[in-house]
Amino acid sequence: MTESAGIIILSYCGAIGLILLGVFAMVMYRHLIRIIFGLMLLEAGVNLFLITIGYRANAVAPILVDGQIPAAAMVDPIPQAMVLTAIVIGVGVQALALALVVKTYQAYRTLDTQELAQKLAKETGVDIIEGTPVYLPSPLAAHKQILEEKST
Amino acid sequence: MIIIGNIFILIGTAFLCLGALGLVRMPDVYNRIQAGTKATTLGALSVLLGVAFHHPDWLPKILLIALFILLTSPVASSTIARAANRAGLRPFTIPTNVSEEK
Amino acid sequence: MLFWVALISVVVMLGAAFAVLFLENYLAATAAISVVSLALSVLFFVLQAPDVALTEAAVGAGISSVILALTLRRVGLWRIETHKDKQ
Amino acid sequence: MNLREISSLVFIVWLGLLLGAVLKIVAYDNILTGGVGTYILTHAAPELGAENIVTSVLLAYRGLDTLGELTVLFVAITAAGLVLGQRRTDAPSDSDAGFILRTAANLLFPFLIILGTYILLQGHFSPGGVFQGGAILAAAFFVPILASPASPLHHRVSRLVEGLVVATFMIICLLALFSDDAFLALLLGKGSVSQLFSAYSLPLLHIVIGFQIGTAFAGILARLQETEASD
Repeated sequence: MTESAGIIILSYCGAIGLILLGVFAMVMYRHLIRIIFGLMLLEAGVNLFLITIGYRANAVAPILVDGQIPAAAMVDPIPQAMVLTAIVIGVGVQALALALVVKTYQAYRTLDTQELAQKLAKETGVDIIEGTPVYLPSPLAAHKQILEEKST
Repeated sequence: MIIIGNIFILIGTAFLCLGALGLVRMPDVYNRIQAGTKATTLGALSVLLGVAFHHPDWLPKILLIALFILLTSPVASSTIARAANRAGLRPFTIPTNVSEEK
Repeated sequence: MLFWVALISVVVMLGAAFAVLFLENYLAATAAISVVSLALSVLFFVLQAPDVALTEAAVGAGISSVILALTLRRVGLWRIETHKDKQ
Repeated sequence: MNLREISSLVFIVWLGLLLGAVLKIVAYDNILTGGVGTYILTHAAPELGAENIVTSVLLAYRGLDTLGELTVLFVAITAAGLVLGQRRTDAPSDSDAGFILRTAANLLFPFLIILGTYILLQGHFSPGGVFQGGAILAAAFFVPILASPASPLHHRVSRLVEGLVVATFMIICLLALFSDDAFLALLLGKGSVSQLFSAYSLPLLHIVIGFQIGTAFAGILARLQETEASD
């Protein structure tokens, strides 16, 4: 087995590990910040996966030296360009998610999803029980309900 | 030239390893700053010197990087120490009964 | 040679990712996610993608961690563990 | 251990098996022989005069994608700023960060600006480019805020810079539309390879997009820092 094949296997294993850890954090934890940690890990794993797909054995980086195309093969530049944009987009999405987390904390004083569900159930009168399909109230009905509660 | 550069890089990595070890082994924040900043600064500068022996034409860039490290590293350590002090962390002291036994 | 660099960075990356999930302190988890980004940028360099490595080190390890840390301060999870003297 | 957690674990195991199957079908010693990647690798340098092929894919071949990406980033950051709200004037700001950090921040600021602009400008012939340089510019504008929280980032100025920069970008694209016959086509000459003024208008686009990303990130960092004590 050559060195390049070892590098490819290692980075695929790293990418798969990061993706699985991210999915694990996103589905098993109840704290919103932990879920965002999982999102970041998942995103890093997917980026590594894409870069590894573009990697070729014994190739060099897609940058010319002194204007000459090097003798060795070069790696695929298109996944690299896509990942470059994906990293920056990921930070933008993360900033938006964290801003929503801050607003949630200001409104409900908690970040635990179960406590949030209880508080929401108390507010809207609709139970959201963990483990069963979630039936969110339609916004119009919930609004009407809140108006009725306020009037009574 | 290459051998001198290799020696400097080896010294630098040894200092970096000692800094990392100190970061794990030291008892409290202030001692860890001591290990993590001084040893790491010296190690990084030594590695840069070794690289300068390897590639003499990179000297201006290496000088700039060394300037950056010399400017930021002490500031970072002093800021961490100030933040730790304001967060109320007391410096590590040997408990009195132990020191009496010695 | 490059294989060993890749091996070390993958091990550091996965170890830090485990630490992100199982550390109690949120500030420590933020530091661990920064370590994940740094190891990932080393791995990108091994995979012949220096542009992506630079971006990951600057954006992923720098700005993203600062955004997370500022948010932790906003939601009241900014806790430094105080050292308790064991008498 | 309820039903949801069990099904989640089963899903994770299934996902791991699915992704692990990639290891069986990957060809370990293949060399790229066809497709878009090979075309770009052989044609980018003669066509564009840019040595860094990733950057030329980013801004020349897939320039429209980058425009859409900038739009997504702009919308995400603007929405985050809207959600976080304005700074309250009665909010108690942080105390001073100390003499050492302030002096160092004043010393560092021009260095960081120069470093960011350098990484922006040399993006078309060596590693570097819009996103790296933009991130460093954002850090450069955030360091003084950390050092002295009492003097905040002027959001009006940053918004002005952002608007000017986006307008310049659109003007470059539209000039291409009127002179050539394609939106986002490249202007100016090809120049000689690995010179600063080469590769058509890539350096110009680098500066423009880099400043846009820098102001966007600096704006969201300052917003998070400023509105801190307002809850």
